[in-house]
Amino acid sequence: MRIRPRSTAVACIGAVVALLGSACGSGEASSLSPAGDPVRGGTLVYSYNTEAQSVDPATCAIGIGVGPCQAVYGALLDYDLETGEIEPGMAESFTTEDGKAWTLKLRPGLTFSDGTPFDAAAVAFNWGRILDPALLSPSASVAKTIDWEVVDPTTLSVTSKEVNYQLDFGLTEALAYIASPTAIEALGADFGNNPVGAGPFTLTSWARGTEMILDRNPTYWDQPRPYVDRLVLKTIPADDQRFNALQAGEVDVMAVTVQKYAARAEGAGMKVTSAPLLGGTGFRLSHRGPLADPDVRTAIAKLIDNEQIMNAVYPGEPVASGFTPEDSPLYDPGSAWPERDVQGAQKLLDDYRSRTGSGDIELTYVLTAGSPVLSQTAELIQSQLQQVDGLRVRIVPLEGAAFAAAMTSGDYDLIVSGLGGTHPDNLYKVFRTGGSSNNSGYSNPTVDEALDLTHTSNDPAVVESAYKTAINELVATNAYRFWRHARTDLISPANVHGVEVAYQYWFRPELVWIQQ
Amino acid sequence: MMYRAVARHAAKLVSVLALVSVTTFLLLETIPGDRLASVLPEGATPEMRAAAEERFGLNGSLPERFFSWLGSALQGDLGRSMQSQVPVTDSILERLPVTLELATLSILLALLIAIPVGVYSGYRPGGLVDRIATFLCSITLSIPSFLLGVLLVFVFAVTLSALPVTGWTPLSEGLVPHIRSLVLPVVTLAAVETVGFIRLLRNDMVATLQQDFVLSARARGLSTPRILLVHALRPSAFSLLTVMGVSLGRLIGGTVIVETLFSLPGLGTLVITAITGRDFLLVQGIVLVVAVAYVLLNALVDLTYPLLDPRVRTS
Amino acid sequence: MSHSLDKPASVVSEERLPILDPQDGSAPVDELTPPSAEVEPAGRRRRRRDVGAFFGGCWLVTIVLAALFVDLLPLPAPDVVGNLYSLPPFQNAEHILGTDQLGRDQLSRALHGARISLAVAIGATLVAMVIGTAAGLIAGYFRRAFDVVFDLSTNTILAFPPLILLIALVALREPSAVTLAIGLGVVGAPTFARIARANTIAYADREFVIAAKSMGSSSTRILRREILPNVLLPVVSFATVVAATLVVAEGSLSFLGLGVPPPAPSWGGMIAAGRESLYENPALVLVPGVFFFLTVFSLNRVGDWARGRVGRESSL
Amino acid sequence: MTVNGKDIDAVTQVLQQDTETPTLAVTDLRVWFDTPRGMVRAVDGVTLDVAPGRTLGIVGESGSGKSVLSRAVMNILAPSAVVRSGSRIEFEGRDTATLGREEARKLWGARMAMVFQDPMTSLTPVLTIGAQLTETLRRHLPMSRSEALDRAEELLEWVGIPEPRKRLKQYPHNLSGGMRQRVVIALALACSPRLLIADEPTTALDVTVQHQILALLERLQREQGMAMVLITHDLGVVAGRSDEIAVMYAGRVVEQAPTKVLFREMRHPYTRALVGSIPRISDPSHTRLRAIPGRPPTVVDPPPGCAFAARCPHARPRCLAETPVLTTDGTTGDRHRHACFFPVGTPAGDDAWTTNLDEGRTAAGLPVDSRSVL
Repeated sequence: MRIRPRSTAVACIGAVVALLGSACGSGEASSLSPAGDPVRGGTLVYSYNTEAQSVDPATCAIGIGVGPCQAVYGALLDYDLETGEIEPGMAESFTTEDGKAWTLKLRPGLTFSDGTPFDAAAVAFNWGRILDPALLSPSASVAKTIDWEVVDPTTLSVTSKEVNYQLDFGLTEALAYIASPTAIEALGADFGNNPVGAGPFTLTSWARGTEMILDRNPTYWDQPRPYVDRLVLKTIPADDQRFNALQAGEVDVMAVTVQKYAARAEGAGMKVTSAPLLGGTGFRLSHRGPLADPDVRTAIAKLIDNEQIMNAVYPGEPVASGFTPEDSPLYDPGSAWPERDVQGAQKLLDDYRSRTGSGDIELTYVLTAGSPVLSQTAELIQSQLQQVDGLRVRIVPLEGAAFAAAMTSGDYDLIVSGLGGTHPDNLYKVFRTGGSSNNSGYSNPTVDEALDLTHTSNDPAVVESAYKTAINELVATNAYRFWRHARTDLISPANVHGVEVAYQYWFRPELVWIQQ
Repeated sequence: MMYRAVARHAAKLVSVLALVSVTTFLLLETIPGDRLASVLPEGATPEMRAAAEERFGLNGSLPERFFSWLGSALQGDLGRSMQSQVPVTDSILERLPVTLELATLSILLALLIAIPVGVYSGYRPGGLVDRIATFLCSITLSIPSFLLGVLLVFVFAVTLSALPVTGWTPLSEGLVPHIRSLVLPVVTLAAVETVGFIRLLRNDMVATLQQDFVLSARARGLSTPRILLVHALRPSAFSLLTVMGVSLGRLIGGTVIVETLFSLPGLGTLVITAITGRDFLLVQGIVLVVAVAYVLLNALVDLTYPLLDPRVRTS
Repeated sequence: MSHSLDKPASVVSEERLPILDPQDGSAPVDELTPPSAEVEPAGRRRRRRDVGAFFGGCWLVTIVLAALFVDLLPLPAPDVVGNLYSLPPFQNAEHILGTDQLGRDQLSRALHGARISLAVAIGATLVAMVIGTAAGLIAGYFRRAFDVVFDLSTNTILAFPPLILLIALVALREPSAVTLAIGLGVVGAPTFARIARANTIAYADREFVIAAKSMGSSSTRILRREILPNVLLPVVSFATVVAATLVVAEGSLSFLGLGVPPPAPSWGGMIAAGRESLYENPALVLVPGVFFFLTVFSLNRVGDWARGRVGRESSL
Repeated sequence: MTVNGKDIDAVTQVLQQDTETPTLAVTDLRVWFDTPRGMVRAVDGVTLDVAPGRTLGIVGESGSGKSVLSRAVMNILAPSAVVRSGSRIEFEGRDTATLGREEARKLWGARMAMVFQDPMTSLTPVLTIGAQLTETLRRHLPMSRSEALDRAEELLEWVGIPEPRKRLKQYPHNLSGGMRQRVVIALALACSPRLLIADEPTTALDVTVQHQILALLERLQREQGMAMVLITHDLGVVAGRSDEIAVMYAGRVVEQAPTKVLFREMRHPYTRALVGSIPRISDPSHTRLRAIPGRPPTVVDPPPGCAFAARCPHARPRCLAETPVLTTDGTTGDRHRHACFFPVGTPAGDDAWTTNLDEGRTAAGLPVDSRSVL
C-alpha cells in the first residue's frame, strides 16, 4: 500500500466527524471568475492536522511528508489530478519508446539554492542514496526496479528491468525529489532539518508541532513563480479549530478530509477545491484462516450496511455504493458493492461450517486507538457482522506503531485502511501478487494479468479497461471494502487563486497567488 | 551540616535517576511486537532491517545498549528520535518551554487564588468564605482534569466563543492571542493545585493564629491585615513553598491530559506520540528529563527550606 | 525517619498524595495526624460532614449494586446499535438518559461503564494496598537497608511522570482490565507504602511490641499479629481516597483511548467520544461526566469521614 | 525602710493619691463566651481600679477569668467573646468603648501595653527582634527607620540586654527564655505606656530569672510612673510587689484590699484558703500541704449563691441562695472590700464555722472536721 501505515492512520484520525444535522451535498469546486492575472507578494498559510517528520528527499515521499519536500525540492515530473496527465516539472522531459529504455532530459543551467549545479550527476547521486538501506527510504522499492546512467550534464538514461509504461508516475513522487549532493555530504544526518533544494521555496525555520516557514527561492527556474513571498505550514490537529482559524483569516489553504466543512465553507462564501482519491475509508480483509474461503468473504461483504455507517458516523456525506465514484474515469457498474443480504450471508456461513466442520468463526478487527470515529465505526461493523450466528468479531485497538506492525506483518483478519494516493498505479503496489505493499497476501491471476497490462501497454484505452477489470475482480473477491470515498478538500478564502489539489493533502504552492 | 545534606540529596538524586532510566529501558525492552515497525517503510528489505537495528543501536546485548545510551546521555547526547532524526535533546528543548510555562502559570494562578482565600478562611474558620471555599474545593477535587477541560471548552469556547477551543499561539504572535490560547488549559491545570494550596494554607493559618505571638502582636496594636500577612502568613508560607515545589515537579510530567485536550505542543503530547510511535530513544529522553525535573525540584525544596525558615536554620 | 517527620512540628508538611497527574482527586493528606483541629465548634461541624459522607455512601452503594446487577435491570444492552442517534436525555421513555452517536442507550452504557471503572479502580486499590502495606511494614520494621531500598523505590515510582508510566505500562501491552488494574496498582502503591511505614515506625517501639520481642516471638509473627492490625486501620481509611484517584486515572487513560478496549463502555471513553459532538449534544459528555463526578465525590467524602473517624481512635 | 520589698515613702504616696483619677477603672465588667455547651461567664461583674504609679495584683486559680479580664481591657478578646451591656472600662477617665478609630489606635499598644506568660511563643518566630521592635515603634510614633532602630537599641539596653546592637539582627529562638521576656517587656514599653498589664509574666521562667524580671518591671514602673496590673496564680509574686491585691474566683472579685491589709485582715474564706496553701519555710518538715478541696466550678449558667460555697467551710444555706456582693464592712478602711456573708474573723463567720463543725458538714455538703480548719 503506497501510504506508510503511520500516515494512513493519521489520515483516518484526521477524518474527525461532527454529527452536523445541516444538509450538505457534495460540492464541486465553485470556481470564481479569475480576477485578472496573478500578482506577486504576500504570505500563504497552509494548514493540516499533522506535519512531516523530516524533509530528507529519501524519506519524505510518503503521505504527509510530501508537502515540504515538493516546496523545497520541486518534483521532477508533476501529476495533474484533474487531467490524469503527467507534466514536466523540474525535469524537461521523460520519454520512452518501448517502456523499458527511458531518457530523462534536465533543464540546462539549473542550480540548487546553494549555487551547486542541478545536473544528471545530482539526480544519480540522490537515486543512489535512496538505495542505501540505512536510510530506510520508502522509495527504495521503486528505485530497485530501474538502472540509470549519466549521459551528459542534462541527460540521464534510465532502463526499467521490466516493461513499465507507468514508470513516469514514479518520478512524480517516489523518485521526484533531488537535493544538493554537496549539502547532503556536508550536513549528514542533520540534512533532514535544514534541506537544500532547487524547488520554489527554501526552508527558513521549523518549530515542530506548530509551524514551518519557507521563503521564495530567488533562483527557482520557473520565474515569476512562486507568486507568494512566504509559505507557512501550520499544524492544527483539531478540524474545528483549523476551520475557526480559516474563518479568522489566519489560514489561507485548509486541508480537510471531512465533507461537512466544505459545505460550511461554501456557505461562508469560500472556495473549495476537492479531488477524489483512490479507494476510501474502510477495511481490508486478509487471506488467512476462514478468510481464505471466498464464501466467508462474500458473507462478510453482504453483512456490511454502508447506509447505517454513514448515517451514524458521517451524517450527510455521500455513501460509496461502489469502489469508484460515478464521476471517475475508471467508473464501471461492475465495481458496485454486493447487496446487503443477511439471510444469504447466514446460508453462506452455514455452508462453509458444514463443509469444513469448523465451529464459530472469530475475526479480529484491528484499528488505531484513540480515534472516537474509528472506534464507533468498528463497534458498528461488529454489531452488523454479528447479526448472523456463528460469526464473532473482536475489536483490537492498537496505538500507532503496534498498528503499523500489524499492518506490515499482515497479522490481522480485518484492518482499517484507506488505499490513499491518487494515481491508479497504487493498485499495482497493493494488489498485484508480490506488490511491495501487498501485505494481505492477496493473489488473483485475473487482477495480476490486468495490472501487468497497465504497465506493459502504452495505449491509454487499454490501460483504462485493464484497471476496470482489476477493480471489478477486487470487488468480486472482496479484497477491500469501504463506505465512504476518500476525498481531499482544500478550502481557501475567495481572494486566494490558483489552488490545485496535488498528491494527497497538498497543492502546488508555486501556482497560488493572493489578490490583495 | 549543609554540605552533608547536599551530598545526601545528590546521592539520592543520582540513584533515583539511574533507577528511573533502567526501569524505562526495561519497560521499553519488554514490548511485544516488532520494535522497528514504525520506522521501516513498506516492503522493507532484510538489509534495511539490519541497517536500522545498527543505526538505532538495537543490536548488541541489553546491558551494552543501556550503558552506551547512558554514556552518551551523560554527555548530553540522548541520541536521535527514530522517526524525525532530530536529536532527542533538541526536540525536548523545543517542547519543554511550553510545558514549563503551563506548569508555572498554573502554580502562580493557584497561588493567586489560594493565598487570599486560604488566609481569610484561616482568619475566620467556619465563616461564610470558609464554608463556600471548602464546598467548592471538594467539588473541584472530584472533577477530573479531562472532564473539567471539556466543560470549560463547552462553556467558554463553544457557547460563548470567547476563547479558542484548542491550539497554541506562540508568544511571537502577540501577547494577547498567546494568553488567550493559554487561559483554559492553565485554569484546568490550576484547579486541583488551588484546592491543595487553599486547604494547606487554611489549616496552617488556623494553627498559627492560635499562637501567643499573634495575640501579643494584636496587643501591640498592630493592624489586622499586617498581623495576617506578615506575622501569620510568613510561617505558613514555608510549608506552602514545599508543596509548591513538589507540585511544580509533578506538573512537568503531568500535563499530558491537558496538552492532549487542547493540542498544545508540550512535552505531554510529545511523549504520547513518542510512545504510540514506539520512538524508544525519545521516550527514554523525555522520561529522564521529567524525572530529573521532579527530583531536582524536590531536592531544591528540601535544601532551600532551612534557608528560608529561620527556626530551622542552624546558623 | 522519613524527612517529613523531622521538620519542626509547627510546620505541617502535608505530603501531597503523589499519584498521577496533578488531578489526584483527593485532599492533601498527612499520614499520621487526623485533619487538623477546626476552631469552629466541633459539634456543628461533625454533623455537617456526616451529611456529605452519608449521601456519598448512598451513592456508592447504589452505583455498585446497579453495576453488579445491570443485566437484571430493564435496560437495552449497552452495545445494541439503535437508529435514534445522539438523542438528548429525558425525551424518550425507552432511553431515559438519551442515546450516543450510534444510538446506544446512555444509561445502560453508563452503568456498564461503572462496572469497568469501579472494578478496575477497586482492583487497583487492592493491588496498591497489598504491595504498599507489605513494603511499608518491612521498611518500617526492619529499617536500615530496607529503608534505603524503600525510599529509593517509592521515589522512583513518584519520579516517573505518573501518567507516562501508566501509558507505557498499558499502551505497550495487550490493553485489558487486568493490565490496567496492575498498572494503576503500581502507581497507587507509594501512598499506602508511606502510610504503612509511618505507622509501623510509630508502633514498632510501643511497649506491647517490645514485650512480644522480649518473649522471643519471631519478627514475622510480631508483624502479623501485633503491628499489621494497628497499621491496617489507617491504611484502609485511605483506601477510598486512593480509589477515587484511581477511578480518575482509569478515566484519563480511556479518555486518551488507551483504557479498556471498545466496545466495553467506560466513562472516560464515553466522555472522549462525546467531546466530538459537544456543540450538538452536550449530554453525551454530561451524562458520563455526572456519573464520574458523583462517584469520585462520594469516594472523597467517605474517605474524609473514615480518616476523621480513624484519626480519633488511633491518634498516636 | 522597706516593708517586704516596698519602701515606706511609696506607701505614704499611695495614701495621698486617692483623689487622683485612676489610670484604669473597670466597673461591672461581664465577658461571656458563646460555646456549644452554653454561655460561659468567664468574667461576671468585676469592678476594680488602678491609680497612676500603683500596682494592682490580681490573684486567682486558672479559669477564674483573670486572663479574660486582661484581654478585655486590652481589647483583644476572641471573636466568640460577648462583652455584656453595662460593662464599662475607663482609661484615664475615658470610656474605651466610645473611642474613635484614631484614638483607639493611639491607646492600645501605645498608652496601654501587655506582657504575656510564655516568652517562647510571645515573639513572632520568623521576624528579627529589630524588625518587631521597629514595627511597633513606627506603628505608634512618627519615626524614620534609622531613628526606630536606635530607639530599639536603647530599649534593649534599658531592659538589661547585653550587646543590644547584635541582638537586633537575631531571631527569637536564638535567645534564652529570660532574655526573650526582656525583649517582650521592651516591646511593651516601647511607646512608654501609662498602663502595663503583665499576665503571669514569670510563670514560664525559673525562679532566679523570675526575680530579675519582677525587679526589672518594678524599676521600669518607677521610672515611667506608669500603673501596672500584675496577674498571677502565685500569691508569693504579688505579696511583695503590689500596692493592692484583688482575689478572683469564678469570674468575680471575691476580695480586694491593700496588700498589708489583705494579709493581716483577710475576710473571704477563699483568700484565707489561698494564703493558707502557701508552704512556709518556718513550717516543720513533713507538714501536710493544705489544699482546697474540690475543683473550680464550671462557669456555665452558674447556680445562684456564692460560687465558692461548695468548697467553703463557712457555707450556710444563705450562701447557696443569695450571691454576696462586694462590700466593705468599715472595720478595715474603705479600700478593703469582700463578698461573703460569713466573713473570716467576724462573729458571723465564727458562728457559721462552729455550726458547720457541729453538723460535721457545711450547708453545701462539704464534710468538715476540726483538722480541716484553714
